[in-house]
Amino acid sequence: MSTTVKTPISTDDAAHPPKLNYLTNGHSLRSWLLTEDHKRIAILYLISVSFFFMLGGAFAGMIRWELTSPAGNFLESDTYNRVFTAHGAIMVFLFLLVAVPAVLGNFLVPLMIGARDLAFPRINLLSWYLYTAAGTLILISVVSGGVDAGWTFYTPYSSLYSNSNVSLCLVGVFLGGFSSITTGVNFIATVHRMRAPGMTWFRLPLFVWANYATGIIMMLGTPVVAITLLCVIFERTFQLPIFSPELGGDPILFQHMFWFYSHPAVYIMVLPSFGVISEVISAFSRKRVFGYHFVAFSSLAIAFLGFLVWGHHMFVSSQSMYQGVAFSLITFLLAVPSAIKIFNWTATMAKGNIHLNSPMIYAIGFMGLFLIGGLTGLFLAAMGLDVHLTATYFIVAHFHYVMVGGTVMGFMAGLHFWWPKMTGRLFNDNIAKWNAVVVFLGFNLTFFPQFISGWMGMPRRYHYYYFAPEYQIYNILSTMGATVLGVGFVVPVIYLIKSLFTGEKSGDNPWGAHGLEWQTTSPPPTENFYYSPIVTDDVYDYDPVAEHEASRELGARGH
Amino acid sequence: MNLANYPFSPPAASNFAGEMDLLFYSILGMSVVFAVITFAYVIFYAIKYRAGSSADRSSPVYENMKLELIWIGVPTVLAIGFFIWGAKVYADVRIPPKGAKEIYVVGKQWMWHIQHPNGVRENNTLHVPVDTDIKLTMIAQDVIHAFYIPAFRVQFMVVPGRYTQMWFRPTVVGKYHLFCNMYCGTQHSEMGGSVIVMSKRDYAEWLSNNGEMRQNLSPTQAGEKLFNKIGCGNCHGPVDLPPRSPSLMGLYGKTREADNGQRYIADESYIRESILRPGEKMLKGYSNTMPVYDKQLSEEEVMALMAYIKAGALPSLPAKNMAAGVPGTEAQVNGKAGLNSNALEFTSERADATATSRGNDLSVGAMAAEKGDQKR
Amino acid sequence: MAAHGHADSPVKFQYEDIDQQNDTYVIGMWAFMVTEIMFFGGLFLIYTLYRMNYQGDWWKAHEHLSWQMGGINTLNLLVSSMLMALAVRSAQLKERMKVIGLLSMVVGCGALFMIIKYFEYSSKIADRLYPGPNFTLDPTVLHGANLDHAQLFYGLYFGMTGLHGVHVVVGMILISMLIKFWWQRKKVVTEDYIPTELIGLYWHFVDIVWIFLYPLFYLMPKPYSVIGGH
Amino acid sequence: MAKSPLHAAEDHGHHVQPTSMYIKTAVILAVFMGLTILAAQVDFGDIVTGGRNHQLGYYINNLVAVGIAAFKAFIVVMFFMHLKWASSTAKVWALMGFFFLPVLFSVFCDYGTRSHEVVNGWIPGQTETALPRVIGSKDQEHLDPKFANEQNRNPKSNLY
Repeated sequence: MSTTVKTPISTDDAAHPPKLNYLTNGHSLRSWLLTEDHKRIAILYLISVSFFFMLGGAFAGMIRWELTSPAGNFLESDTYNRVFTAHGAIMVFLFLLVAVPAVLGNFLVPLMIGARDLAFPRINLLSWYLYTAAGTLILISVVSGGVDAGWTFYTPYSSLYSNSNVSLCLVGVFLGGFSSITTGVNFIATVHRMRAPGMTWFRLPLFVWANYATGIIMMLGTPVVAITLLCVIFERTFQLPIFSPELGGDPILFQHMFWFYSHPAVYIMVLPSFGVISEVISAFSRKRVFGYHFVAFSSLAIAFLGFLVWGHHMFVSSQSMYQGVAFSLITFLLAVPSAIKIFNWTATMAKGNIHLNSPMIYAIGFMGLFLIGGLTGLFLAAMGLDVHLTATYFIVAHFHYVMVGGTVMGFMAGLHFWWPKMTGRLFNDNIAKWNAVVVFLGFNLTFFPQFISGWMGMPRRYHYYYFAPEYQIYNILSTMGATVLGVGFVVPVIYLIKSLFTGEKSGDNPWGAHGLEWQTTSPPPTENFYYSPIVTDDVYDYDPVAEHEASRELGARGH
Repeated sequence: MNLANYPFSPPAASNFAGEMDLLFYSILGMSVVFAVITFAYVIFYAIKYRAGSSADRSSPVYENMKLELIWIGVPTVLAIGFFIWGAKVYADVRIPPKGAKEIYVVGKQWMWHIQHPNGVRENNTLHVPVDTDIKLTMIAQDVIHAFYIPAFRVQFMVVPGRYTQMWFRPTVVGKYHLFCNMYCGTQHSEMGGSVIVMSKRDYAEWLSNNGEMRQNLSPTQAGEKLFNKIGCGNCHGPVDLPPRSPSLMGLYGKTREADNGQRYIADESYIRESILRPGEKMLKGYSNTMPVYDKQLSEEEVMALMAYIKAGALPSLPAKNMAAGVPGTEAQVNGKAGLNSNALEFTSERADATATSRGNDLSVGAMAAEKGDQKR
Repeated sequence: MAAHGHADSPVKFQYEDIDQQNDTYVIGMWAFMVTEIMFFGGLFLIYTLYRMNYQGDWWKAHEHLSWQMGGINTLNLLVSSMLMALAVRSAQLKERMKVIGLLSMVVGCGALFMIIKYFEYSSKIADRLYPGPNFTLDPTVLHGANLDHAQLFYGLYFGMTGLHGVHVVVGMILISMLIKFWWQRKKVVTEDYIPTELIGLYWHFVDIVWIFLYPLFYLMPKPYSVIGGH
Repeated sequence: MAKSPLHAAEDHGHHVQPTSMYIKTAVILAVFMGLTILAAQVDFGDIVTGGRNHQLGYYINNLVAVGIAAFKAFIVVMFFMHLKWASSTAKVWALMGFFFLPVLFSVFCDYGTRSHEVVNGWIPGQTETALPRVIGSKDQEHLDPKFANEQNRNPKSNLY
């Protein structure tokens, strides 16, 4: 490796690096729950996030099962409404917003920039506790009667008409928002001031760029939705309709303020995934990311432009036509930075030395799904067409392609890529590869039919559709796909956990990847590095030609 | 297996269907081209440059400004093109033509009240004549709903507190789905029914044969009845009486100047606001003496009043309260609680009984069309 | 490298030196304050829209607020801000007793602010001006404002000043803890002025919010519909 | 260990400011507080438009009040909060909130233009049918015969 390292972190261990890594450094429950180590907090996040993903997935299963029959005879309407709200709220607020930044970002941002920890480790721990509190409150609200307002909590339904546990759930979302803010502040301060010597802005891995951009959105958007939801809690508690017309309030204002956050929130979910994909594609193609600067700046462009498009959720909500036009234009322009990323990733693969390991398969799957997700966004950005398609299953399919196809595939790719670094163990790559294919196919089977039923006008959040049986075939296909997808998400849990006990020791750099995080041991020590790294080489300094030659020589000698 | 049982697109039955479908399939075509080309490259590279293949890897490229500019430029141009196209379609959808036949819609949990110009009312079913511009003026009584007719490719939210509009021109006779497309509570899925497009002759017949309805007052008639009942005419006579009360005759469409200097055109929303909160946009030269009717009148009542004022506020019967120039000093509403007009029968038992009368009618839309084909 | 591994050193183990740490802390604090700006910004947005819509009624309703009391509080927070800035200055100079004295005066100002707020709130509550089903119907208290719009006004009044009040209380608790640390000669505060500065930044931010709240709630100009005498 | 190379070059300047600076700042703030109370008593409609346009005066009053508050906030940020002497990164982040708050307030592009949407009965291609509900802009006045009449009758009324 061309990166030179010097200056031992701890003089005692300079000659003999300590045997302890971050996992073995303390075994008590206390050492985990009160840890300030970003890596341990990432593991805490991983466990809680996986739990909520499984829970949200179970609710999704209930929805899919219910919709196989047009008559809706499995659940009551009230129950169904609570189920889809629980699915949406848990998946959005407790999984998607948190998964990649808080698990992979927490673990990797300090490692990648050569820091010993995040800037504010205690605040990092606080953010996990806030998240746990948020999760607990949302869970209590779901268990003790449920919430039926939909995850968007549109007023006046959520404020004056719903008699479910909306307030409790909103307090949960509010706390989750603060968890998000603290993570964002931490990332920003860390990236600004904690970089190792020589780690200039343009030597930052793209994953760090993506998390930096995400931090900006978290900090600027989240407080707005926090105050909005606080107002809804206020409305419910004091019977003071701020967003309801009873006293002259404006229900559309709630939508404005909600989407001011919730649209950029989509980029909180998907930008870190973009970062993961940049890393994975570069590492497994053994080639520097094509157009590094364009990919880096497209992240920032997405973060900033993302704040100017929220009104495209409201084309038919009676907002002003003129503002709608502006939002539509910026939305179309926002498609460009995403396109830049896709094209650059594709070009990265050209003339690489591509290893088709499981993270790469997930990354290729990501590209396929995100292409569809992004391109169907154009249908919805075209204002005229949005009039027909909005709030139908077309929307449902579109955002699942972006959220599941984008975020979850990115998360899976990242988790598989850095699993050896996190645990020091190798999982069964063959099973993982086939599982990635299964997830890709199952996903398409689940959500592609929803595009068709949405184009045919099936409204979202419908409990039954006996009056429109022509939608049934697509719902049945979708449910079949969901079953496959469910299997595809259970299998990794099994082989990843199995790898913890029976997996081969991975060594420091099992994938042959470049980057500071691969230069320390697997798992890394609590201080991340035995030596303070000084970066002297460029990011993604791969050489596909040399590697290819080397492997050919190796092959030739073997014969 | 008959493929017609598994349609891929909704029936196209309005003036918007053509342009929207064209836009849809154009974007679809472009998307397919982009997706296929890009993903084909991904797969192609993944195979060609897989580790161990003997492909030529010499002189790899890491940055190429020209290439970057091309794939920034081409999507940008395409995006702006589709933006303009989409915005044009949107403008068509949002701006109703002059002379459209106006139908009033009130959404409430969980049913649609629909009132035709001549007073025929229906719940959860909308009868419209073919090849006629129809404008819906909509308002919600409780939460936000959305009025959605997939076959017409139109949808708009129905918001409490303000009127929203939607228009379309049905082009094909038939029966189509009507949905509420904004989640509105427990029975959200139930809130809908069908839109029945009839030939003009059938529609006229349907309107006149509607014997089922007791005392079908048109909104204008109901509005007049209410107008007299709550004593609007005590103040608002045929002539302006500043500073107390302007005449409402022929008010609709006029430009009104408020006392803060703003000018408004007296449209539906202006009239509604002036009934509910008269002090908000005080007419220049008048003082705020009118009682506030916010929460005193239901949306149906306000809509009836609005329709009456819109129709010119001309008395059709010799009304005892219309003594011009005799301003009632106490234009008070005595029967606030007992306010009742025929327009109110929306909320009577009979109307509510039909709330869940969506009916187990499978013969809607494409399925119906398909069945019809088989019969023939 | 002596900094690492010493529990009582003000430099945390993840930082190279005190400069890097201080710089990071200041950036982190400003970033946090940006979130606070957006947090209050949402409320200001709601306020602006409804104020635009209901100018006359809000003006009438606002007449029941005492601009004198609000003014005293503005001055009070201004003085406390100055004291806080001076306390930070003393912390830079490591003048321990001065810091403790100035910070105590800041807490005193905060307490005075809350006492004045208490009197303001209790008089409003006595007039049943708290939003909800029990909202007053008395036109003299409302100064002739529309009941609904006055209720919106008071809802936002209590909401925004209340949220500000919560921030004041949190600030007082933080400053009290800071005083305690100084009193105990904790190295984290005595060796370096940045912790004092950070809490100072927070306190100044609370002041800034009040700088906007005061004219918006207590000093509304008369809209024309009211001047016109309707 | 020496300062890391990244940070060595920057001078953060922990200059201790003189007490007088803080007191001066506080005095300026107090003066502007007095100004904002005074400004609220003045009707700018009388001053600026000679009493002809009170709605405009009302807006000016509000602008003055918010402007003074913004200036006070600026003073506090610069001197009490030491932003004047802070690193450029801190400056950028301090500005970020003030940059994005207007983005949030662009919601008013919606509320401001809603009343300008074309009225019912607009016939595509015939601009004169596309009158906004609130008549404000000059270029559309000549299109509305009703408005033209009123303007003749009441020439002073279109100040706003």
